[in-house]
Amino acid sequence: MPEDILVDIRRDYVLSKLRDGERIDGRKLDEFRKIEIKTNVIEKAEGSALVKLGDTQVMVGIKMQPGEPYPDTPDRGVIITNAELVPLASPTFEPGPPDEGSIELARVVDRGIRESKAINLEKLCIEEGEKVWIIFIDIHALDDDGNLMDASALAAISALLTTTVPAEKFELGDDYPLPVRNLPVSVTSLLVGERILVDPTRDEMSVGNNFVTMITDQDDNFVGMQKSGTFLLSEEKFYELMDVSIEKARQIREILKDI
Amino acid sequence: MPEDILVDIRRDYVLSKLRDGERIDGRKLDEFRKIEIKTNVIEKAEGSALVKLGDTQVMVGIKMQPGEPYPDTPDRGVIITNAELVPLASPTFEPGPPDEGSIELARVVDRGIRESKAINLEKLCIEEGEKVWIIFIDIHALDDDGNLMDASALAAISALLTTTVPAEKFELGDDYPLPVRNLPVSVTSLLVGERILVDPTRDEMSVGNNFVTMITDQDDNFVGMQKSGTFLLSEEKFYELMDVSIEKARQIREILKDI
Amino acid sequence: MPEDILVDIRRDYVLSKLRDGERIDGRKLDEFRKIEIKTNVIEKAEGSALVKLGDTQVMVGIKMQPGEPYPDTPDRGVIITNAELVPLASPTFEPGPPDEGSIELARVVDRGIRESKAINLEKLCIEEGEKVWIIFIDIHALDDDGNLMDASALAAISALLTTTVPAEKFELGDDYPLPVRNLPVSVTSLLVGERILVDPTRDEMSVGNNFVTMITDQDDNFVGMQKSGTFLLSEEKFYELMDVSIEKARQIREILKDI
Amino acid sequence: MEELKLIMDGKRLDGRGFDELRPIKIEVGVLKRADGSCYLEMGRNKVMAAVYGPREVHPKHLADPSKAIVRYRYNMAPFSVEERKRPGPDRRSVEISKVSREALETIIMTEMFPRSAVDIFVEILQADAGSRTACLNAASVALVDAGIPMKGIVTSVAVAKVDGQIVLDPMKEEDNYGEADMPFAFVIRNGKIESIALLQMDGNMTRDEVKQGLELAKKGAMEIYQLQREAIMKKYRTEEEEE
Amino acid sequence: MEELKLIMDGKRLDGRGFDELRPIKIEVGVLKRADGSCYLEMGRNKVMAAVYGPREVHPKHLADPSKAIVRYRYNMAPFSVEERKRPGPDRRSVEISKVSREALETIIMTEMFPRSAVDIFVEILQADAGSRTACLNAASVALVDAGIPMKGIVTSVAVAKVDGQIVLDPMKEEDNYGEADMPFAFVIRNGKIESIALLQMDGNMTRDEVKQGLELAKKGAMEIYQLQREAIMKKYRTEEEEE
Amino acid sequence: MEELKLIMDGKRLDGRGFDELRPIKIEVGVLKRADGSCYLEMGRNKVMAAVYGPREVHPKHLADPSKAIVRYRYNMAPFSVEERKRPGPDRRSVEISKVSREALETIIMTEMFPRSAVDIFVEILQADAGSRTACLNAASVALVDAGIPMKGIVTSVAVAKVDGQIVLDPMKEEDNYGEADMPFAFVIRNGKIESIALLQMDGNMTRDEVKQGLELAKKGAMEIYQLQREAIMKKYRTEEEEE
Repeated sequence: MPEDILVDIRRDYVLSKLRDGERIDGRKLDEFRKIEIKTNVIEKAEGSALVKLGDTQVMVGIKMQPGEPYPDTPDRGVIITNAELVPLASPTFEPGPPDEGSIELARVVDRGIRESKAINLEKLCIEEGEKVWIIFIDIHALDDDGNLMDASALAAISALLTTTVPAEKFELGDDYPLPVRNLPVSVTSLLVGERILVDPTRDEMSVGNNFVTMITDQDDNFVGMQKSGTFLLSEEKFYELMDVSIEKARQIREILKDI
Repeated sequence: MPEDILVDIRRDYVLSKLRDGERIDGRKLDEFRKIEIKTNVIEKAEGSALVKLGDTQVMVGIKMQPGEPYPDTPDRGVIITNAELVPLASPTFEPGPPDEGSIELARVVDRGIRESKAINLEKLCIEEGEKVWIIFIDIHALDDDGNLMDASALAAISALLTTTVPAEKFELGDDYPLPVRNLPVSVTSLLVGERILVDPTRDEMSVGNNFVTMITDQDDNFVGMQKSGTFLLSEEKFYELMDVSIEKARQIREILKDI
Repeated sequence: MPEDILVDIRRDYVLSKLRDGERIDGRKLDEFRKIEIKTNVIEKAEGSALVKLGDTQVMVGIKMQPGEPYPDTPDRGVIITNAELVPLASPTFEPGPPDEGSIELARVVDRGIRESKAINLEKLCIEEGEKVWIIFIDIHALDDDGNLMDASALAAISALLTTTVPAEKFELGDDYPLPVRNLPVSVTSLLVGERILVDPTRDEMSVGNNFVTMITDQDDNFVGMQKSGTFLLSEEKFYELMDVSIEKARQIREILKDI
Repeated sequence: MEELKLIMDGKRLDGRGFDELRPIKIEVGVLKRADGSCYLEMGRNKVMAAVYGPREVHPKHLADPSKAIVRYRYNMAPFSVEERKRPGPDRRSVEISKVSREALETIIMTEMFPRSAVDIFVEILQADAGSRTACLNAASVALVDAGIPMKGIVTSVAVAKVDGQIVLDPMKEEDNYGEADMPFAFVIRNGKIESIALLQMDGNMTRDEVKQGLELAKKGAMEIYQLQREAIMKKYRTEEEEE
Repeated sequence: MEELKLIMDGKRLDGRGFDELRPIKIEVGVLKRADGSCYLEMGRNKVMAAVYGPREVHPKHLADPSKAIVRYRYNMAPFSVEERKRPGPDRRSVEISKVSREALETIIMTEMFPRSAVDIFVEILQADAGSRTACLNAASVALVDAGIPMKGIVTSVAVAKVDGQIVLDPMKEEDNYGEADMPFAFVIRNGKIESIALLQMDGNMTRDEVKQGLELAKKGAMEIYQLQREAIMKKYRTEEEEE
Repeated sequence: MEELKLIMDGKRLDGRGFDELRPIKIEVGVLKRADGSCYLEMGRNKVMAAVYGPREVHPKHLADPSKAIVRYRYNMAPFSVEERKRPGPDRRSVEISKVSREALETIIMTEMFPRSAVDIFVEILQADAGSRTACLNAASVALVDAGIPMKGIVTSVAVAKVDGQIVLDPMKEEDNYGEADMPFAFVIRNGKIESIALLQMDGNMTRDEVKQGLELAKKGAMEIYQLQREAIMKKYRTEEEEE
């Protein structure tokens, strides 16, 4: 059966279930899929995590090396976040340089880490104005069954939580754990008519790419937001999204605290 | 009406007027369109100018920063000229890296500045062999109604005339005006049969891309020439072009002297 | 006549001759085409050679300049091999960045030079950990009538044999000949059914891209091998190829000794 | 880094109150080749927007048989910023182009022009904080100038948190040293804000601060909307007079 | 450089004998989106293979009217190696992708699927010596998992010359400091090695050493083949049990 | 910089008079795969030109239904210059390719071959001053060798101003330290120069000096034209003899 007919059938099914307030996989509207986090999966990386969000799988590896600081922050480490939507992870991903989808993914995840001040960058200065630690956060999608955003954000902070600064390798003293001091959590919702579906699957996304991502920190403050997709958002839904994002993030943060 | 039919109609009209020795906008064969020059339009640039040549609009911004000299001229500043034919300026321009048209434009404008020795590069040495001023001349086309070449050359020298060397910003002493000591002027003509049309418009260019650009300095010497387009040039026309180019450049140079 | 029909006719002709154990140009199965080597053809290069293998022509130029060593070999020179299959050399080559064919060519030629330790890289250290000689081996195909691999390998070692280290130009003492201490020779064969055709021509390649390249050094040891093409190789043929490669390489090495 | 005071005596560094916009200047129809165009200044931002279309799609395989595709290119001139920017799109421009396109696509009646393209190009000639909002405001006017049928007008403005205070339309210093930045774009129809077309945020804000920010942004958007309207009407008045 | 002893008392640095493989772990069908997939560890190599197809070819002009085209992408994650690798293909990856594709294409019944593509993607999540062989072994299993009709199975392993000794399946140190490296891939059919599908070599080996290496590689390949079979059968058993 | 004397006692650094060409060597039909080819030396310039066509255009959308398209690629080998050049086109090569293509296109009877392409590739194996003129001379001969119908032959030579003197066919030192450089290409038909096909100039020249330069260039072009003719005729004579 051609792909576009399948998409139509899938959409109709998703919508007809939704009319009864149900999701096709039986979840509640504000329920995340099952979350599994494995850390330290790549020994050659300074930190790493494999996150499964239902069938969605994302691996994040952290590499660190000494490098030059930005001129305007001479005493702080540097974060560089990159995402590769490799064609292994989805029939719709193409090889080649990052497209707007992977750039947006990397930048939103980066914003959550950066704006929550999750990493104490002041502690990553080696020699002011000359040398600081560069942290490469590389997001590697493995299986895209929807909501790569939250899976990537979760894998990034999980990997950072288990990262060791490789000082010895560069003859800069003893290794030490990366100083992480906040736990930003991303919550992405799909808007379908008046409904808000948290953590949408690939099948649910057949109704449209109408997403809002909201990232909160451990004080329930917002550190990042991104509306993504061609749709209009009402003020009312905006406030509803803030509430649901705070609440779901709290639950997920509990899992992170066990790492 | 499809675009190619429009082009045909336009060409026929241009040619039929020309048979009577007239141009479609009523100008004389050797007459430039109205020239407007605004300088210092971009405060963040070290120098800038917006040039209107009829409906053609080009902005040039000058940025300067310290950098390494070329090995064979260790005591001189460096000029880097770049042109972007952004798709905003014409339905025929495409986004992407510079194509041969924008490369030729940048290189011919660069040649005029460089070969007329308009900028006293010896005065832009900071530390011989180590550090000199790099001058970035960025040509940004805004509206292409024909003859971007002369508009760009005019905008470039106008912007340079109002450029301040930003020495303070780099803690290299007091700011000072960029030492400009010559006024190269570019005159581009369209060849149509036996006729020479100075400063051709977009509509006139529908008869063919048969251009010759000649750049002269304030002593009426030639500092740059470029035949551009698939056509043959007779010796006779070549000499005629030299005369008209010298004469028109003199007129335009008067405008520059008022900057 | 369309190209694909010509290919069919050519293939049938090659195969019908082969049934009688003959090649279309009358050579024996294990016979190379006539080899011509001209060295020092480009005075501006540190070394150069033009190799003709029948109608196949390849030029290799060597450029050398001081640069940084690799961190894991701080006391050794660096070899960088690059191949350009410029569209001048064949109707099937396209302009643009190196494709997999030219990358494979460059890497196999490089392996022969490197693994035979043909160049005494220890003698190309200028200052340990800081500065060593970088050797650029640039392979420039001129006419591809088949077996660019062996022609390129031969041109590379020939050019190296006549290379002068340009120490004076960089004020690093007197010029001296590049220390070459081994003569790797590449032998490429086409496999057609049970037959092994050494040094295949373009026409012979119409039966399929079933190549094996084997590179031996002056002790008849193997320093590089590459199976190239979508085909299966039997163990028996593998051993036969080793024997023929050693034997042919010995013959070609005699030519090299005269350079 | 020494603490920079961004607010003193209830005033911002440039003397504005918390709910004041920077000066805005809008000119419509300033380019000949484009089908619609707009030059806009918003504080020190200077941007030029051009619209081409509906027109044929190149390359053709991008065409959609059911509606027009919308493309948006946010591009900074090399001389538009303190340190010269290398020409060509960077990751930031790509993200801004995406969310801006999505905001404008919501109001363009794309279904009226199947297989065609509406191309929106915005050049940032000088950049200050809020260049993406300035560009959206210019693009919106250029779309009207090009006669593209739309369901409303898009108006964009950012709010920021600065020294703990929520302020409207932050300038460079407030963006660099403030605690949060939150750009919005709204769809305005029949003179009223209907919904949110663009929403981004980074920094640190409580739920209440976000709410406060949204209210402030709406107020600012309505003021900008009036200027957009005036600029458009001025052009049409002028054209009528000229006829 | 000081001489590194890679073999002591007849044992290798990790305690293996000359003819021993590193530990291997294979999991089949681990990805949802791909048509076939396999996660494989071989020593410290950790690779993930996915197969998509037979499916439509994009761009279309690459399609072959007489058979399926086969594409293979060997890609290293930036964090897979000691020093972070810049994303995107380098020259080494391009060469490995080429010879790996050629090896697998020999066994895929491409003539059954004209105008279509079989895409094989392999991500190296952690790299050690022999990553190309680990990838081929994973890709081969993923092809089976995807149900692609094949004339056999491809199994790959390298041999090396280390301190003058020919050893099986070299690890990083042996690859870096050894005298030669020689990766093979074989086609195995009806439980027997039929022919060589991939052959590369660099270093310095006599004719006899090459011969010895081939024999050792064949022995290793048969062991890997058994593990590949078991992993595939385990998956099908599990599926049957679940039904 | 110390003043370099480029002219002493009425002679140039290499002993030439003002109106003398550097030694020229031309060989026709030196490549097998190309439809036409020419190897040419002009002083220390060593260039190889190949012509393919008229042939099918790839990609197809570039084809012109009314005539053949002409493409020209001026490419420098990495080893052709003092300091190794990175492979691939730079801005200078792109400009030279453009004006060279435009010069040759004027004489090719493109209207005879609609929808096809005439591809001209020139490789600079060693570069000295005037490489673009050497390439055009080689390309022109290669076009004849390929049997492309033409309305004449293109012959190219530069003049320069050196120590105030106009000289023919400048070499490297004269190009680097001279006051002006002016490459020309002419169309020669029936043994006579008809018109100018390529014209560029940079430096500083009075109107009279330009005139003087043109006259000198014409003289030089006629000499080169004779060598081009001889080379072509020699090849055809040889071919006839061989038959």
